[in-house]
Parts: sequence; C-alpha cells; structure tokens
Amino acid sequence: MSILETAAQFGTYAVMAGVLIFALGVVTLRNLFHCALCLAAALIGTAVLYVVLRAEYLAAIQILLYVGAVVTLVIFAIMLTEHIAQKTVRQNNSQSPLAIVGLLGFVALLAGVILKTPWPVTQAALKAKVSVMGLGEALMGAYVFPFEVISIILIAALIGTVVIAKKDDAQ
Amino acid sequence: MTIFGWGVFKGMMVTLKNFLTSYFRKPDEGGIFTVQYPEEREKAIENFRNFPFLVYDGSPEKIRCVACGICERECPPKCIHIEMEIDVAGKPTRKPAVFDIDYGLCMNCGMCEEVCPFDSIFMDHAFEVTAPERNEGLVRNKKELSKSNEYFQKVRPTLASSIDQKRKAAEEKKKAAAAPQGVGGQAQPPQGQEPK
Amino acid sequence: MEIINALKNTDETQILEINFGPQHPSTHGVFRMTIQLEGEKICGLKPVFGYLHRNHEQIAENLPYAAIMPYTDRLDYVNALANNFGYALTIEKLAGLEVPERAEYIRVIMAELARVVNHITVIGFMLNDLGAFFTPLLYAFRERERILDLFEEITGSRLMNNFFRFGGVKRDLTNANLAAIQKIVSKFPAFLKEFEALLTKNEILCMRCQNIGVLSGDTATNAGITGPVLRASGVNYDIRKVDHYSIYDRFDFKIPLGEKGDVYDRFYVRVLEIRESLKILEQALAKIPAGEIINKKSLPLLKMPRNFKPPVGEAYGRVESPKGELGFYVVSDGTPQPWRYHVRAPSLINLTVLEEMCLGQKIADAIIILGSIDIVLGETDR
Amino acid sequence: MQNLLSSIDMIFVTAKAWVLSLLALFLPKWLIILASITISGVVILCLGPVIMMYLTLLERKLIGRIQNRYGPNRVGKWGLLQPIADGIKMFTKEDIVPANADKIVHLLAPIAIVVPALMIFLVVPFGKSMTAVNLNIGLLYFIAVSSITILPIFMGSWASRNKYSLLGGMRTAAQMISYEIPMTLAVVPAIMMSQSLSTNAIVLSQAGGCGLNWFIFTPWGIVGFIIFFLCATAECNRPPFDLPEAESELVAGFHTEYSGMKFALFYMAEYMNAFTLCGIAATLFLGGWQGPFLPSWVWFFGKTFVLICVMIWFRGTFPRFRVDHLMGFAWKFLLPLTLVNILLTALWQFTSNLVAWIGSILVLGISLWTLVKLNRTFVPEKRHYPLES
Repeated sequence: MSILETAAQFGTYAVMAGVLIFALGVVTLRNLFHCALCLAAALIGTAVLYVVLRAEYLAAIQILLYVGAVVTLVIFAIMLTEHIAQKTVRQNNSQSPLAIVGLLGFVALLAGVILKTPWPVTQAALKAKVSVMGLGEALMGAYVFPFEVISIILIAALIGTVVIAKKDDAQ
Repeated sequence: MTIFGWGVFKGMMVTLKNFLTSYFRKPDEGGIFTVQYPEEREKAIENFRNFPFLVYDGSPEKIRCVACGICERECPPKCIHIEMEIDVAGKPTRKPAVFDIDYGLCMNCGMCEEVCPFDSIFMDHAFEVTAPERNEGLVRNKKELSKSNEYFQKVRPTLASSIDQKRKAAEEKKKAAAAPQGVGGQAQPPQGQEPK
Repeated sequence: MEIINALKNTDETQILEINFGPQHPSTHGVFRMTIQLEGEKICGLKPVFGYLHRNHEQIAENLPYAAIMPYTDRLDYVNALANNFGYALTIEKLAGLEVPERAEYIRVIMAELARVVNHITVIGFMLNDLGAFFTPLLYAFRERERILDLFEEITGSRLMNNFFRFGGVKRDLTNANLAAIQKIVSKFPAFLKEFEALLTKNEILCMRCQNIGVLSGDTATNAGITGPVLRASGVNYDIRKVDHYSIYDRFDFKIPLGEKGDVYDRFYVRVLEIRESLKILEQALAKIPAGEIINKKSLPLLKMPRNFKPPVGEAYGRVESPKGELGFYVVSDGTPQPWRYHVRAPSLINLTVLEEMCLGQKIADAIIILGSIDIVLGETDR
Repeated sequence: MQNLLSSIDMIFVTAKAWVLSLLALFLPKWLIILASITISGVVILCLGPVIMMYLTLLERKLIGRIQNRYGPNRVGKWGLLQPIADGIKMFTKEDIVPANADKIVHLLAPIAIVVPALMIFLVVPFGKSMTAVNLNIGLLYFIAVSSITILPIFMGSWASRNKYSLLGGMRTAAQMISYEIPMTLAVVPAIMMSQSLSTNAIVLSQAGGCGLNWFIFTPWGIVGFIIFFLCATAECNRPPFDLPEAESELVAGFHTEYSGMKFALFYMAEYMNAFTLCGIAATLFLGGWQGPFLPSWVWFFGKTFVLICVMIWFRGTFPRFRVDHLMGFAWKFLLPLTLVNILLTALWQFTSNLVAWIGSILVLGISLWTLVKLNRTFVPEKRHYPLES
C-alpha cells in the first residue's frame, strides 16, 4: 500500500512542478497563443491537484469555468486580433523593475498571511468529504447573501456586454 | 399555419422511406439503383458510341478502309492519322499503311463514322481504355484498331446487319453490271460511294 | 465611456481575404472568387474565371460548320442538347434551312428532357452546397440517370450528345424510345413530390435560402440576366415565349415567376419549371407526327461537311437554355468555316451580379448564391 | 433462468473479478489495485477506437441505404474490414505539415483532442456496475471534460496557419460555447429528479416499471431529451450543426491542413464524442442500462446505437445551418426552453399526476408557441408563385 502512496505523492509533486513550469511559461513565452495554451495547462494541472486533495467538485468546476470558458475566451480574443498572435511580443518594458518590487511586496504579504493563519489540520477535517449536496445547502443557506450578490454582479456584467455590443452594432 | 418543425419531420420521413425501400424494392421502384460495376454491368446500349475502330471482312488484310482520308480531314479534333500503302511499283494500293487514332485526343463525336463512304470506321462500345502514358499508350495503330465484322455484328447488331445488307446489294449490283470482271474482293471503292 | 471608446478604436476587425477556389469543393469546377471577409460577413467579392478556357470560339472559327456541333456539347456539359439546339438554329437561320415537322418535335422533346436533367442536377448540387450530405443530389441523380440512359440510347452518348444536325436531327426516335420517354414523364411527378417533401418546406432550407442573395428585377434586367435567375426576380421573360422559336408556340405551358428574387425563389422556380417542361413533353409526345427527321437538302452535307458553305451573312440564334439565353452569333464569308463565331453564354453573364448579391451576406451564403445562379464552367470560360 | 440472465448480465464484471483473483495469487496487493485500473483503462482505450472504426462503417452504410446505394461492401463481407483498410490507408499516408505552421502545436492538437474524448468514457455506465470510475460528480465531470474539447480544435485551427482553418476554429469556439449552456441546463432536470450528479445514481433512479420510469416518459423528460440530443449533435459537430468543418464552405474547417494519422485522430475524437454523448443521453433520459429481460449492457448499447442512428439519419437528411442561425437557435430558442423546463421539473417534484401532465404540456406548448412567434427568422415565409403565360 505504501508504494502506491509514495507513487501518488511523487505524482502529485510532478503535477505541482508541471503547474509551476506552465505558469512560468505563461509569463515568459513570447507567443501569445502559446501563453494561453500554457495557462490552460496550468489550470488543468491545478484541477488535478484538487482531485488529489479530494475536491472533485472544485476540480470539475475549475475545468469547466477556467479551461472551458475563460481560456477559451482568451484564445478567442487572441485569434480575433490575429496580428497579435503572429507577432512575438516583447515581454518587458521600462516599468518592469517597479512591477518586480510590487510583486515582491505581494509575495511577502502572502507569506505573512500564510504563516500567521492557524491551519486547523485535524484528522476529522482530513477525512471529511464535502458532498455536492452539502455545498448546495451551504450556498442556499449560510452563504445565500454573497451568492445573490454575485449573481446580481454577473447579470450587470451581462447587460453591460450586451449594451456595448449593441452600440457597436448600431454604427 | 403549419407546425414549426413539420418540414424537417417530413424530410426525415422521406429519407426513412428511402432507407427502408432500399432493402426490399426493385431498383426502378425506389430500391438500390447503383450497379456493382466490375461484376455487374448495365445492359449494353447499342447506339452507344465510344472510340472508333476499323472493320475488316474475314481476315485483317481485307480491311474495308481504302485510306481515302476523309475521316482524317473531317475529324474535329484531328486525332486520325492515315498514310496510304505504296506497293513495289510505287503505286498506291488503296489500303492504309498507317492508321493511327489518338484515343487521348478523340472526343467520341462519331463524325468519322458519319462521313466514311466505305462503311469501314465505326464507333466501338469498349470504354475501358486505359494507358499508363498520356501520349504513347493511347495512340492506337492499325493493328489494334482493326476488328472483324463478326465483332461489329456482336456489338452493334442492327447497324452492322443493315450495312452488310447494303454492301451485299451493292456487290450484287456490281456483279450484275460487270460480270466478266470477276470478284473484286474489298477493292471496290468507287462503287461504295453511292450507297442508296 | 473613455474605455469603451478606446476599445472601439482598437478592435477594428481585420479584413480577411480568402481565395475561394479554384481548388475548392463547391465552386462547381475551377471557378475562383476572392472574398474579403469581415468576420463572416462578405465586404467584397471578385469573381475570377478563365481557368477552364479552351479557346472554344477560335477553334470553331477553324472548323467546318458541322464539326463545331460536337464542340458545342462541351460548353454547358450538363445539358448539351440545348447547346446543340442553339447552334443548329443559328446555322439554319444563316443558311435558310427548313426543319421537318417530326424533327422539330424530336428537338423539343430532347431539349425539354435536357432542361429537366439540368434543373434537378442544379437543385441537387445547390443542396450539396447547403451542406446536405449528398442525399438530395443522389435522389436527383437517380432520376437523371434514367433520362441519361435514354439519351444514350437515342443519341449514342450520355452527356456529349452531338445529336442535332442542320435541318434536322441525327437519328429518329423509335416507338420504344417514345414509350420510354412517356414512362419517365409519367413517373416524374411522383419523384418531384418526394423531392419537394424532402426540401421545400424544410425549415433549415427556408432559413438558409429565404431573403438571401436578393436580386431585384430591375438590376437583373439591367445586367442582362436571363433564365430562371431572372424569372425568380419576377420578370416574365422566356425566349420560348418571346421568340416562339422552333415549335414552342404550339404547346400550352406557363412561366413560373418568383416573388422576391432570392435563393429560395430561384430554387423553387426551377422546380416549377420542371413541371412545365413535363407538360410540354406530354403534349409533344401526344402530338408527334410521322415523317422525315432531316431536311432533304442537308442530307448530302452530312457525308461531306466541308461542302457546306452558307451564303455570306450573319445570324444570331438564341434558345432558352436551362441557364438562360444561350445565343450563337455566326458570320459567314462563304467559306466552309465561320468567319466569326461567338457564344453568348448565360452562365458568364449571370455571374456578373454575383458580387451585388453577396455583399453583406455571410460566407456560407456566397456559396449557395453561386450554386443558385447555376454556372457551368465549361460555358463560363469557354 | 433468472440465474443465467444475471450471470450473462454480469459477465464482464465477473470476468474482471476472476482475472483479478487469478492475479492476486502471485501479486502483491498494491499491484492488484494497479491491475484493476489497468484492465478498465485498457478496455476503454480499446473500446473507443473500435467503436469509432465501426461507427464510420455504420454511418457510411446507413447513409448509403438512405441514398439508395450499398455503401462500402468490397473489403470483407458487407465491408466489415473497411475500417481496417481505412486505418492502413491513414497510417501509410504522408504526414504533411504546412511550412508556416506552428509545428509543435500542430502536432499536439490531434493528440490532445483524443484525451477528453477518451476521458468521458470513464463515467459512462455501460451496464450494471460497469462504470469505470463511479464518481459522485460524474455528470459534472462529463460536462467539464467535454468543455476542454474546444482547446485542441483551437490549437489545430490556429497552428495550421490557414484561413479556412482559422474560420473553422472561430466557428467551433462560438458554437461549442453556445451549445454548452443549453446542454448543461437540459441536464439539470435529470439531476433534480434523481438528486444526484452520479451517472450511476441517475440510472438507478429510473429503475422499474418495465421502462416506464425512464425520464423520457415525462413532459420535462422528453423536452430535456430533445434539447440535450440537439445540443449533443452540435457539440460533436455533426450535421446539421457541422459548421466547423463545413466542407462546402470551409473545405474541412479546422482540420484542413491535417493528413494521415493526425487527421484520423480528429475523426476518431469526433466519433468517440458522438458515441459518448449518445451514451450519456441514454443514461440521463432513456434509463441507461435499465430495461427488462435483456442483459444491462445490451440495453445500454442498444439505446446508444439507436441514438447514433438518429444522428446519422440527421446527416442523411438535412442541409447545414448558418452560423448566425445556429447561434440564434441556441440562445433564443433552446436556452429559454430549458429554463422553462427546469421550472416545470421543480413543479413536478410536488405533483406528478394527470393534472400535472396536462399542465406541463400546456405550459410547454405555450412557451414553444411564444418562442416560435418571437423567432420569426426560423419560420419559413409563405410564398406565392404566379404562373404567367
């Protein structure tokens, strides 16, 4: 049994490494289309990690929303403006030192938060399996307010898109 | 007002009907109408014309063609090439020495058959003509083009028999007119020119 | 608001130029269009043709009159008989040859059968352009095959018929042939009914065809469009009715007219024209008289085509080919060859309004508009 | 008798268990688990391509019959070896990569497209306890995985550097995103009624009643099924929704520049998708492997193949949609209808008697009528053709 577990562990690390490599690819590759593909790969890798952590629901949603919708739209946009996809875009400009400073600050902040948070790692929490039904109940019960707010925001976004598109059409 | 989707449904019923009838109807009534070609063949249609061939009576030497060159001249795409045979004395023998037809050029119009005054060139039924080369393989020489009258009878019976009758009548007329001259065999070009 | 404006300035979509053909599954041969696309919308279209140019007119000017006949088969190879008809009509006009009664009937029968063949083929191919997976096309070909078998029996060839002669036709129709034609004519309405059930009311087809590629009657007349394309635009113009050439004035038939001049009208006018052709065939089969099939005067010319020298002069003969007005203009200088020979090909002239019909439509529409014009590249490029 | 039937029913399950028990004699336990996964995996990996091969034959045969001809009948009896001959042909064809193509992406696209197609097989319940992985979010997994299919198509269309491919890719993206939404919403009623996302649980909730408990025998079920099936047809780019590869317009769409085995892989993915989508449709609305008398897997494959035949029938009958019509159909017609359908299902939870039946039919009829009235473009115009002399 332990062999399997170690194999699974190694597999997990490999997937993590892959995610990191692809994430690096997203920011360093010069061809925008390749970047988008790397982003998709990184997101799929994250979904795999979720599966490993027994959050299948989250994994499925991750793939459905991020890979199936977000990345697709990104690629769609890239393909619509084809001259971007063909050129290789320069990856840094005069503002990059500033950005690096900002990034370092953000990383420091994140690290601080992570280190300070008391992670409640108990045996019970590890064994607990969040069912879809539980999620649904949580959404409709405890978190119904944020849920509704999000839906309103989404509807506003939708209407906004339609308005912009409509104006374009009238021209 | 028709129901939305009714047209689509009707179309599907048509294809379904054809699908079912293809199993148990005859080709003429909505069954399968394709022919499994190399094994099955359509009934040969007599009037069908493809490439021209030359008719001989009996043996290939007795070819009807007299190398008059009319077909060569009238052929629209100019795919016929004829050279007359010349005997030792240097006299033309009224026989083709060379008779080439470029099948690659021929457009199967049947003009040669129409203009030939000697009933010697006819359109064949053989359509499975292939060659590996565009220029060489498709040029047919006299030997390849010559086919017996029996073959002609087999391929186009009505036309061949009517032409045989015509030729017989002409021959008898000729015999009656010039009995002492003897049998001319195939060498009877001037008489052939007035068929009717 | 500024952001929106900035976005609008940057997202001017690039115009994509596509070379449509000459190697393309649905250009009906080797036709080429240069299409400018904005997304899927067409904002420019230039037809380019000439890929199948075979020098038809020049070849004809170097051939005796009779030898041109097989070449006219190769113009519009879907209905060679209409081309034969037009050319024979022109030369008869030029040489003043009369055509015997029976020959006229045979001509009309053959030409109308060719029209039926052409129209079902066109509809089949148009449906293929629409994306139907060969089914309507193969149903059309099933019926076409029966008629082509008949052509083979009568003329000797399925497509390149070379059947008409100056002053008559090449071969007589036997009673068996007439019976076979009668059988086809009487069976055809059933097939048309099935065909229509498959297509006419189909919502997808209607969606795709209605109000697409609209051609107004005015534009069509100004551009010299003829044939079903013109009649679909609502203009009553059929040379069979206008010229009364051959013996078309003896038959009772109607000219179906379209309402809007879109692709659907062009499709349906053709269906209705098949019905009218069947009516003509019925009448011709009932009335066909016995007699000669070729003018006595032109009999010797069959054996000696080079002896045929029409008097000096010119003639323009035209017929209603299934694609439109097919005209032949021949100038004779008294030699065995025509001095000038010109073909007015309906396919070519109908193609001139292609851009006008396609602008603002989607790329998928351009294909069915092209299909609905019904071009045959043999005729367009000559 | 009952015994025999159930043993035939479980024949594949028992076979696998037997093999595993045989292996257990001399292999350690952790290897047995691996072996169990491998056996299921190998079976699925083989099943996919084999099904695809014979689907092509079936399609050609059926369409041939629809068009009054035989279809392939030369290679082997009834053309049964035709797919193998096709495979050999594909393998021996020259692999052409356009000079300007993005070589790596061009190579990756056909490989990547097969993966989601095969992954969906994991949650398809082929028979009683014959689901490879019994995920409790099976349906969501299916929707998620089938949404990835867009990516390889994008890759292929972009990497070919061909305008036809690019247009095909755009169309695919637009079409798949649009049709995913009504498809997902059409699934919701089945989830609501069975109160589970697991494909197995959905099948089990349709048990009994000699097949009358299948979801399709309810008003919301039949509407949901029809919408799901139409969306499935659109999802796997089959006629009349085959715009991405519209051969009369875009030559071959996104795989214009592919040849040989790469092209075959695209084809394979398409057919495997068709199979799995039909399988899922059967699972959701036709009771999956439920059915009287016959073994469960026979029922499942029977239902699936009937659905596939309907898809082929569509292909043999219809002309193709146009892009804007296709979009309009999804957004303006199917989407509102699915929403009404979900509402009806919620009501059905409370009452499911004759009154509910009539009420549902009434509501559906009214909403259908309104939608048709609102979508004038889909309704054929009436034309009048004067016959002038």
